[in-house]
Amino acid sequence: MSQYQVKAGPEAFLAPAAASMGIVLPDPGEAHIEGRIVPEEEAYEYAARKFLEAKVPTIFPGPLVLWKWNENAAAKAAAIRKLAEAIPARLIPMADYRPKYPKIEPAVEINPNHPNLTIWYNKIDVCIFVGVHCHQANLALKIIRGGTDCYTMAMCAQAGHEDACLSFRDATVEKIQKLQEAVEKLKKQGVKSQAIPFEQFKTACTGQVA
Amino acid sequence: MNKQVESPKGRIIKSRHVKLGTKNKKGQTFTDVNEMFFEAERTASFLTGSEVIREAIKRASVGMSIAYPITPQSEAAALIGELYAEGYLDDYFRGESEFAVMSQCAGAAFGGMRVFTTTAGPGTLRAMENFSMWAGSRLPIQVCVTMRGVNSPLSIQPDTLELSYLLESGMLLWHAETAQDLYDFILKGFIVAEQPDVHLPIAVCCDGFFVTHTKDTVELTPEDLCLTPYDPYKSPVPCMDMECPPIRMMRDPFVMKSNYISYSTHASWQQEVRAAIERSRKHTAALIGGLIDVENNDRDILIVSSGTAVSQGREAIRLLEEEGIKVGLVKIKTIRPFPHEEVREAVKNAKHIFVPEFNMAGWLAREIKSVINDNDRVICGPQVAGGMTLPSEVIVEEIKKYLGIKVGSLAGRGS
Amino acid sequence: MLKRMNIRISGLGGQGAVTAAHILAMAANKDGRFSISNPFFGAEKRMAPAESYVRIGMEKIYDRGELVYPDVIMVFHPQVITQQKSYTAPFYSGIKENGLVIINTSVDLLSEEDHQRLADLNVAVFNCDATKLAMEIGGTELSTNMAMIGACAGVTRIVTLEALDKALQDRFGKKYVASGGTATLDEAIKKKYAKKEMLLKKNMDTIIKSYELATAWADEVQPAMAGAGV
Amino acid sequence: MSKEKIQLCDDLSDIMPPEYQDLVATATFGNEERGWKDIGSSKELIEQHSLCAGCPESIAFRYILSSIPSPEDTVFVGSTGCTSLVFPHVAVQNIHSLFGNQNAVASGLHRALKCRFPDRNKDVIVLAGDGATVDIGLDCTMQSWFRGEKFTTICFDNELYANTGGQESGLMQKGFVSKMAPVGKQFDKVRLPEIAREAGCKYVAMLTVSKPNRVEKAIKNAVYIARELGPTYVQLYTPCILEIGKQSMEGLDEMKDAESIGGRFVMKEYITDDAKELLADMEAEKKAKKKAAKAGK
Repeated sequence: MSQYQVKAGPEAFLAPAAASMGIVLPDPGEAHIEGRIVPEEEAYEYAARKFLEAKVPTIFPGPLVLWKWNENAAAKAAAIRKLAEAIPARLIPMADYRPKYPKIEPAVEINPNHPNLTIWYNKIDVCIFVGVHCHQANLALKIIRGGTDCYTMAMCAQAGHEDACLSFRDATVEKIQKLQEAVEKLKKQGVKSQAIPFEQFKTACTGQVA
Repeated sequence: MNKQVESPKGRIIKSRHVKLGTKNKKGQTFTDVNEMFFEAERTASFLTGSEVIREAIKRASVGMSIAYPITPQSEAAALIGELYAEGYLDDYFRGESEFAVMSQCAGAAFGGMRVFTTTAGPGTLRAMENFSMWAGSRLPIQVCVTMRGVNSPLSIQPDTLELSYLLESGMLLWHAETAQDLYDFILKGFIVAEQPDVHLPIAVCCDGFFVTHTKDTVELTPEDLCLTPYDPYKSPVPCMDMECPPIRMMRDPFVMKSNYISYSTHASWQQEVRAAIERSRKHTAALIGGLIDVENNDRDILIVSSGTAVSQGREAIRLLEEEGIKVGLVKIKTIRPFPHEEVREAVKNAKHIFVPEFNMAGWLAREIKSVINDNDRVICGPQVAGGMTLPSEVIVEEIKKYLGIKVGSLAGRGS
Repeated sequence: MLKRMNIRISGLGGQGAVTAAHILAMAANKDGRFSISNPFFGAEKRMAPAESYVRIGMEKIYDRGELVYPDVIMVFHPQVITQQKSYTAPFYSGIKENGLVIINTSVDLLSEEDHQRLADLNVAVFNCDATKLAMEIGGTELSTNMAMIGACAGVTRIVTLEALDKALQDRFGKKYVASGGTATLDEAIKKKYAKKEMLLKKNMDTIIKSYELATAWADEVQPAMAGAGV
Repeated sequence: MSKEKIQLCDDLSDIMPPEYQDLVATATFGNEERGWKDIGSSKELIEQHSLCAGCPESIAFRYILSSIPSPEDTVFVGSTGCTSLVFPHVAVQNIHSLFGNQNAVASGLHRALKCRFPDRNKDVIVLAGDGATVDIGLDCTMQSWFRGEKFTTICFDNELYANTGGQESGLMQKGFVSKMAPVGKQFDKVRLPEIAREAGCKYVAMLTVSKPNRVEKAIKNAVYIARELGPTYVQLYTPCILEIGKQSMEGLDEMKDAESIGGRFVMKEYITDDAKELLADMEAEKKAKKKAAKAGK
């Protein structure tokens, strides 16, 4: 068995891919926490607790849930918004994957080519990726683990991400809702959000409006 | 660093494809790969390797295939053309060179189709730039490489040297021993290569002529069952059909400081391709029954090889057995990912490890040496090349010589 | 029978050496034995050396590729010997002890030295005028390979006539995938006969006649390979 | 993708970068009448590019992207070079792939899209420099024309290898002294438009990008003809001001000089008879539609 653990960084000048360190992705019904395969239920609670303990919990929605390219995407977007409100967590979009010219605005966006800039700028300590194409998510996750101390999670619609510290697989609207329920359950049990108070930014065609 | 992956259920994760159970335009039923390979009844047929490629593709729900003639793959490529004429493929044409063909395959895969092509020898080398591009672009194209000589002077004969050129291309590399392997590997190769967590090109390699032009018994799955079609929207990168986000998408841009991003993106990208190869272990082990096959590995002497050299090794083991010399066998099925742990474990008690190969580089012996301890146990050979056959008698001679047993000369061809 | 019989066929491009190997192997397969056949791997050329191999056995066969140590060698054309149009020289190199050589010829083509070497290995030589038989019965020299198949089967009994008949049906009766040169010859022989049934019958007749002549020869000479395939 | 599909999810649209909100609100997706005059509002274009200041390629990009008839159903295939620095900023999908294989990639791509979307016009457009089109990729370029592949090839002809630093290319004029042509180029500028015509292109145009209406017309012709009939080729002079020693402001003058009488880039156009017929039919249809619309009012 692999001794490697997928912990928050900063890990190395160039952190290894977790798969190359022997970490294997979960099967359906499972998730992984730091490389350890666990029943999905366990991961919901663990993720919820991580969010509530965080100072700057953040959700990074990707193109697959930002664009209304099918009805499922719209439903997922709605669930993500509710999850963000329940925690409460910041929403920072990963609108696309291009090398953006001349620079990104780290306060309001994240880019897979240098996701660390957004993590550093906002002092994000716990985040979750959702709706990002797997290849691009893995690039971002490795770079974040390499250079930041952010605890990364992934709500993946496919087979999951071993490069995240915690990953779900086969994500659906229901699974996003379940994570929200796990957060609410912990709150009911008296676990309080440690998030630093913040205002979710808002944008329009003309620029940032709030 | 790579752990040996075992699938707990001995099956690959069942397909959730919406088309399961429905029929295609040729009346074949889209079938989960587990059902196709572990439940459906098989029929024995006596076929050449080229015909086996056709039979596999007939059941593979391939969208497009692009062909270019080069011995010894021409027959297979032409037979796939016949399948197209019969309506099993959506498109098929002859490209102008292997470089172009592999680019055309890339285009079709960018466009969301399941793509299959074949090449060999110098064709593989001419196409080479594309293979790394396929891997970096995460295109799950399958190329069947019917290996032959690549070096000058020209040789069209079997030789496995070209596989060593593919080792670091980022593709999955499977090496078929027999026509049966070839059939199974082609069909199962699509399934593994297209897993969302893998999604890499795959080269299913076989030894040209030894497999392609030899008539052998092959157990085929039912003709009326076919694989579920490829779903481009499960891809880990956006399909280039302007039907999925993000709209502003370049596949695959320069990733370097001159366009304002860190080199670490490029490094991570390369890591990700290698990681995807690693992820294929789980699916591969479930589908092809482990990355290696092992017979009697408790013996002092082992033959460890891949492809036709395994077959020759099996015959040699029989001949040696008649003389009371007991030899075990390890057959390596996947070259990428390389079964590090499996090989290390399988040979841990061996005193002598013989690696017969059909090439002068001895690349397989080198791979094996790099993963086991006490690697002076490895005897690189016997090696032949350029189309020479590797008679089992020659492997026997090598082993006996090494054991200090007197052998008659096999040189001069017995005359 | 022998656990394994390895047959090497040396001929010239266009004589059907590859087809003969396929038919023998297919017939063995139909007899319920294990078999593998393959051609030698050269660029196709009419009248250039062409070689093919058949391996037939009682257990699964892994060995493939060029056959270096055969039990039986068939020479389809005198030029294999006289012009050294063979991949291995002399043409009988590698023959195993107690082996068999079948040569398509009406006259003795071997030198004193050849005879001596083969005799030392107890290898029998059967001169079979296959082309003549093919002309007489099949009506075309394209059936030479059939006569050679018959000769091999007649001496060794490695395959039955029934199985050969079935293999012929498979090869010429159905759609068959042949590579360039072979496909062209297939067309030529099909044109030769008005009907497919005729083609099948004439070829089978050639095999049978040759089989009978070979059996008679074997009974008389009693080579080590006689009936070895039973 | 239909214009309806290019929408943001309601629940997350208020956090999207402004350029995307702008894109969805004001882009000219789905408007077949779009043209160079929409440059101000058609947000599917670049908002910022990463070419040299004043580079005529950036002008060419703007004209082309505003002229393609259905950007929502178009995929570009590029090649290595300066153009691939622009493509990440374009709201139309595009593929980089290798250097010189662009027409081969496009062959596979447009066939795949034809198979997957048989009832839709999915336009594939190749856009590459002269090195990629004429030198390293000439085989792929011409073979796609021989095969009659139905897509448009656009060549940005700057008469040298700009991205690698100004080396001799096949489209460079004879005698020009450059890197790798230390005593001047020894052979004539390759006559690719004529070759294209002979190789089976249904429509060929060669021009500069000094006049937007001309570029628009050529691009539209090329795309429409490629959809219906076969390969089309447009060669645009986009001088590399850096490598020919011009200032940022001098690109336009350079192009105007080149297209004046006796210049290398006097506009050329070849149209096959069936393509002419197609264009005439389309024109007639358009007129009839306008008339009907007027009558309807």
